[in-house]
Amino acid sequence: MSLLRRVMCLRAASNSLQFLNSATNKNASRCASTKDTDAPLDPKTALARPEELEQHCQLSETITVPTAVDLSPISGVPSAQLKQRRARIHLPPKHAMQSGINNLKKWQIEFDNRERWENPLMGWASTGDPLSNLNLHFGSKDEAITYCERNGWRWYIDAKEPKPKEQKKKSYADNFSWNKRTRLSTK
Amino acid sequence: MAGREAVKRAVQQVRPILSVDREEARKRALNLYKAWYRQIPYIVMDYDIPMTVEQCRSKLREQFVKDRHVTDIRVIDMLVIKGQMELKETVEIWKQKGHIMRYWKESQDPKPTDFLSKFIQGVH
Amino acid sequence: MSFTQIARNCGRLAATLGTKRMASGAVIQSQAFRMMHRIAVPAVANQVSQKFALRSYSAKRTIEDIKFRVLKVVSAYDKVTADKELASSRCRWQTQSVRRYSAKPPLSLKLINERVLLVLKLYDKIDPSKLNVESHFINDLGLDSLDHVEVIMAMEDEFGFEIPDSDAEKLLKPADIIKYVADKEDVYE
Amino acid sequence: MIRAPLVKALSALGSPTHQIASRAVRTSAIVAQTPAKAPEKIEVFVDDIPVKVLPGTTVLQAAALVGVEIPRFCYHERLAVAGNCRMCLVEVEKSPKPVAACAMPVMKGWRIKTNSDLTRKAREGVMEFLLMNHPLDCPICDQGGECDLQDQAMAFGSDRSRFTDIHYTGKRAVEDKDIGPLVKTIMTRCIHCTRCVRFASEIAGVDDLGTTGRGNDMQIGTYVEKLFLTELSGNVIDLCPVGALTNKPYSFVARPWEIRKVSSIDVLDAVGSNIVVSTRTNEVLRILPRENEDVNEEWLADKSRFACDGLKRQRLIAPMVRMPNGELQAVEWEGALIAVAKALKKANGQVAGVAGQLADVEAMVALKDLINRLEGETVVTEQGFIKGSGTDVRANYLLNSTIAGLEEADAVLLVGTNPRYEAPLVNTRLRKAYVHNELQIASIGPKVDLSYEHNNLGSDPALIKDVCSGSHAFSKVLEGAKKPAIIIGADLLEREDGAAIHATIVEYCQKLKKPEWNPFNVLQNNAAQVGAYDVGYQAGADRAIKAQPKVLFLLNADAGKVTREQLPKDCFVVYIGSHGDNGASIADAVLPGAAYTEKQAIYVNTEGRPQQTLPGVSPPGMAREDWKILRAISEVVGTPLPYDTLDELRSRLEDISPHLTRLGELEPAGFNETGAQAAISKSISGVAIDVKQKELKDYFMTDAISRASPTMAKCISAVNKQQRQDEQSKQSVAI
Repeated sequence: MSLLRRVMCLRAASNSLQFLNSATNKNASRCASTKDTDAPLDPKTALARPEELEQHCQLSETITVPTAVDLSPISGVPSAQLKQRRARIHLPPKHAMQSGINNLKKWQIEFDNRERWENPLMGWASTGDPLSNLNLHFGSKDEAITYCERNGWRWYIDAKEPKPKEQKKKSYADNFSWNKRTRLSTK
Repeated sequence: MAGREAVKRAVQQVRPILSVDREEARKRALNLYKAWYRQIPYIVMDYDIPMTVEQCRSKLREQFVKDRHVTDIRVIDMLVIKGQMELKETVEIWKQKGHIMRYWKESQDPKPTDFLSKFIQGVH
Repeated sequence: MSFTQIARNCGRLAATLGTKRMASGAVIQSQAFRMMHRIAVPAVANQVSQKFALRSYSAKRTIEDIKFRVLKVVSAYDKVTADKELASSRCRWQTQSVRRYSAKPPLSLKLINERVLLVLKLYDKIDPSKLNVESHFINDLGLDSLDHVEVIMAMEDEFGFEIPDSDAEKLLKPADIIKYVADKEDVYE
Repeated sequence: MIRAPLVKALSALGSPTHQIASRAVRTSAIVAQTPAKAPEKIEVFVDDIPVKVLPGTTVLQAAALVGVEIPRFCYHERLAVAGNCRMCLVEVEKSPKPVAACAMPVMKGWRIKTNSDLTRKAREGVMEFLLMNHPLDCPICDQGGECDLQDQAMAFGSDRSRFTDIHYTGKRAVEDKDIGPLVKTIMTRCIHCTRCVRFASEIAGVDDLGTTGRGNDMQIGTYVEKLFLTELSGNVIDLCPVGALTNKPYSFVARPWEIRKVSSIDVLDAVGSNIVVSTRTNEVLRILPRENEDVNEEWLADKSRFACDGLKRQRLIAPMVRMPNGELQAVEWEGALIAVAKALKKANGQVAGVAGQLADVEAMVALKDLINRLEGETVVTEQGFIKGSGTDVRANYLLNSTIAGLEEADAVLLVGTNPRYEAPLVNTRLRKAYVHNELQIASIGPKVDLSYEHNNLGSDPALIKDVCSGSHAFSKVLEGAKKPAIIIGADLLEREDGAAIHATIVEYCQKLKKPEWNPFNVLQNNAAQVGAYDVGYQAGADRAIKAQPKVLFLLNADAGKVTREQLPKDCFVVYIGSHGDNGASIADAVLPGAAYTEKQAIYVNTEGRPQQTLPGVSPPGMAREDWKILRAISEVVGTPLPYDTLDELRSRLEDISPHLTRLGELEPAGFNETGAQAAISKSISGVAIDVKQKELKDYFMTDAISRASPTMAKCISAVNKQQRQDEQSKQSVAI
């Protein structure tokens, strides 16, 4: 019985081989393994009936789809939110109290702040806004924009591209230079 | 060259989820609609909800028409998969009456849409 | 053939049997029991079983005796004679308006046509004035694909058999439906 | 050694010849320093990554170019290099000992190792010494969670302490200093990085903080019992890398991981400095500066930082209507809107609007649209400006040399303004130019301490005419300067002869104009002014009073310029604003609006840069955004405004003037169209020029929010107490 299966598997392999050299990109990529008999049986295709095999072949190939994708029906965000609100794409500002700058490189997406109130029982913050804790990080501004476009969010950019800061001339010698008006010693 | 570039960028090669082209996706959607349509009388009976079969059918149609504009094959597949999951939960009676009744949102008072009432209630 | 009528038949039958033979009460019991079990089964089945009930049972039987009875039962039961006998008794049942479900009502092209158009007229989204056999569901009657699926489901309910989706897509006009049903039910004239 | 006193001596003598001579000496010193042509770059290897830098770049800057961030405590890019914390020691090949990266300029061919064993050993050693004398205060220290010492100890310190209590003397302890109601000092935690000392002397220009004692007895403080009182004192809180200097009103309020941070804009002065509002469950806890190179660099004025607890007091939370018996009664929104609508219907056209200091551009546009729909015309700002069509040309009321531009000015004339208290962050720019750019500053007006040397020409208005005619000594300086600037105070232009002063200075500035440099500047002192002029508001509340309207809208107008007596008896005053202050007290209908931390609104700062505040919290009680109130009134009156959402209102703003919606970008106002005003009398009256804010105690309370802030009240009482102590000490010295 397994011999029969194997034959069919080979036959499927051979006919998709035919496709391979045909120019159409529909079945261009191959789905069954090309190596002959001694290759280990792929459980998925070994027992599959021909039409299942056909389905499996098609699923492993690619289909052409427009790049602009709108995921709003399945993204789970309530549609009422999408119409009024606007996503803010920005770079986090440097924290004034610290000198570290490592967390400032990622672009972030946030929505406008909505009302929060104190939960009377425990004093925790409760809010009616499902997107209140949403904070997504992206490597670049364009990735953030495509993410918003895909999810059907209206967005605006709120930060300039981070240009390298021009270096100020810092020198210890300036503390003792002649023409500085700050040489008045701190008495 | 720019034209071909623009066309190439406008289209992308992606792995399909279930169906390979629009026809197949359409078939799956209609199949799902048929499955729900057939299940509705039993839903009304099993969950004993205060809705007639006609109301359920119109709600079913409303849910399907809501996403009528979707054209992306993979999004249609995802919607069909989600619909199938809902159907399974309904058929297996993993849901309670409340879940079924939530489709009608009877207990939520509708949010105002005109400016003045939104202003007075302080709603966004 | 509502339940009440079946119940009344069994009642009458039990009364006639009761007087004759108490000894084989167990048999009648099992008979009655079988009867009760078959209550949901349409009337034609209990009509045949009534004949069995009248036969007498001797203490010991010979092979020939058994062979004779079996052949008798088989001959009584072969299809051709059963149909003829059924047809002959048909007119008698008509008056009792008892239908037997085991076979579908006879169909003819004209009947299918009527029933299809009747179902389509009953469908609220179709305006009857524009409906005719050749009107296209989507283009002429302005139905959308969901309505079309509902129409096909109505046809399935009407004719009692499942129309697979692959075929359902092609039935875009009442004429197609009629042809499809006809092919399915092998009705040609 | 001789040259320094020579320069000081020459400039001290008043006569012009000495002035010019001292300038000559100074300029030659500068020229010798900066080489003529651009020098070729030096190649340096940081962790074996080659990078080309200008000569004079420090090791730390070179590493930053490569993307390596060397840890540091005392180094700060906007302060002078101290180099005393030694945390930035890095190994350089073939050098016997590690090099302080922040101070050491790179040499050709150096191979800098920022992650070698020697570097790590050095950092561990420095951390150990710092932590040895650092108290275990983290659980009770406010800086916990945002403390550089904590983070760098985790990253670079060793995992065990070798500190043992010799003779049980325990860790060093230092008694705390009281330097005022704003900054809480726990000097035991100090690691002597001297950032606060350098900030006070270089940026704030107040030499109050210093170090006393040597070695283990070193202490930062004012040495004498003195409060550290300046308008920029709050910035030392941010600068301090440890919890030695912390925010006193914010002490023990929240931990950094509890608060949500929202980027917004400050509206308590005209600079529009970028801020971060820290909030927790609908309450504003503190305000921190946000770095913006063109506006407030990294600093924030004290009023903007500490006045946020005024947002919790005296707030209007319910609409109120004045009952016949004269007492304001809280009502529902419908009742209030109907009352206003009735009054508007009765007014048939005699409607006026006054926009105050904190009004945002959206609300002002909505108010103007509403009033124009009701056939009203007078829409004015509370603050006056020169008579005539002064506000038609944008260059007439802007700081045209831009805030960042003032840093490069080399001669400035201040006319009737005290930038130190009206716009502290413009003053830091002038001080920066004074220190690095040899800026010469003269002022016409009262004698005021500006934290840098400037010669006060006097407060006689005739001086303006002398300088502008070129006959005054300082005119020579102005005409000789590469980037001269004349800054006029907005209050000065409210005088009757404001137009004359404005015209003479504008005309003089035409002469001083350089291709890329516009010397004419007006320094506004509130956030709404430039925005109001941009959308077409007239100036001066007296116009509204002259119009004798039946209905008067006060939009955040709390300066008290409009009083009940001046208005007609049957006038119905509607106040829209966030605080119960002067405006609300005279109003017939009070409609609670939102403060700047509760709405998404556009404010245009004094240099003409539109910026947007973002809501951190929601308006309290039944308060709503101001423009929504006006939109609701318009609907109840029957002429609904065409916009329902903020986006539609913003597109309306775009129609009025496109620069308003290009947030953050500065739209330079063309200068040449100012031209001569039509036949304005050039006669300047003899009234002496005066400035409203002369001392620190005038700085703290200038608008509704800061007047309601308990911290500002504490500041004023602290300043008064300090003044009394100074007088007593002077008298005791005199006796």
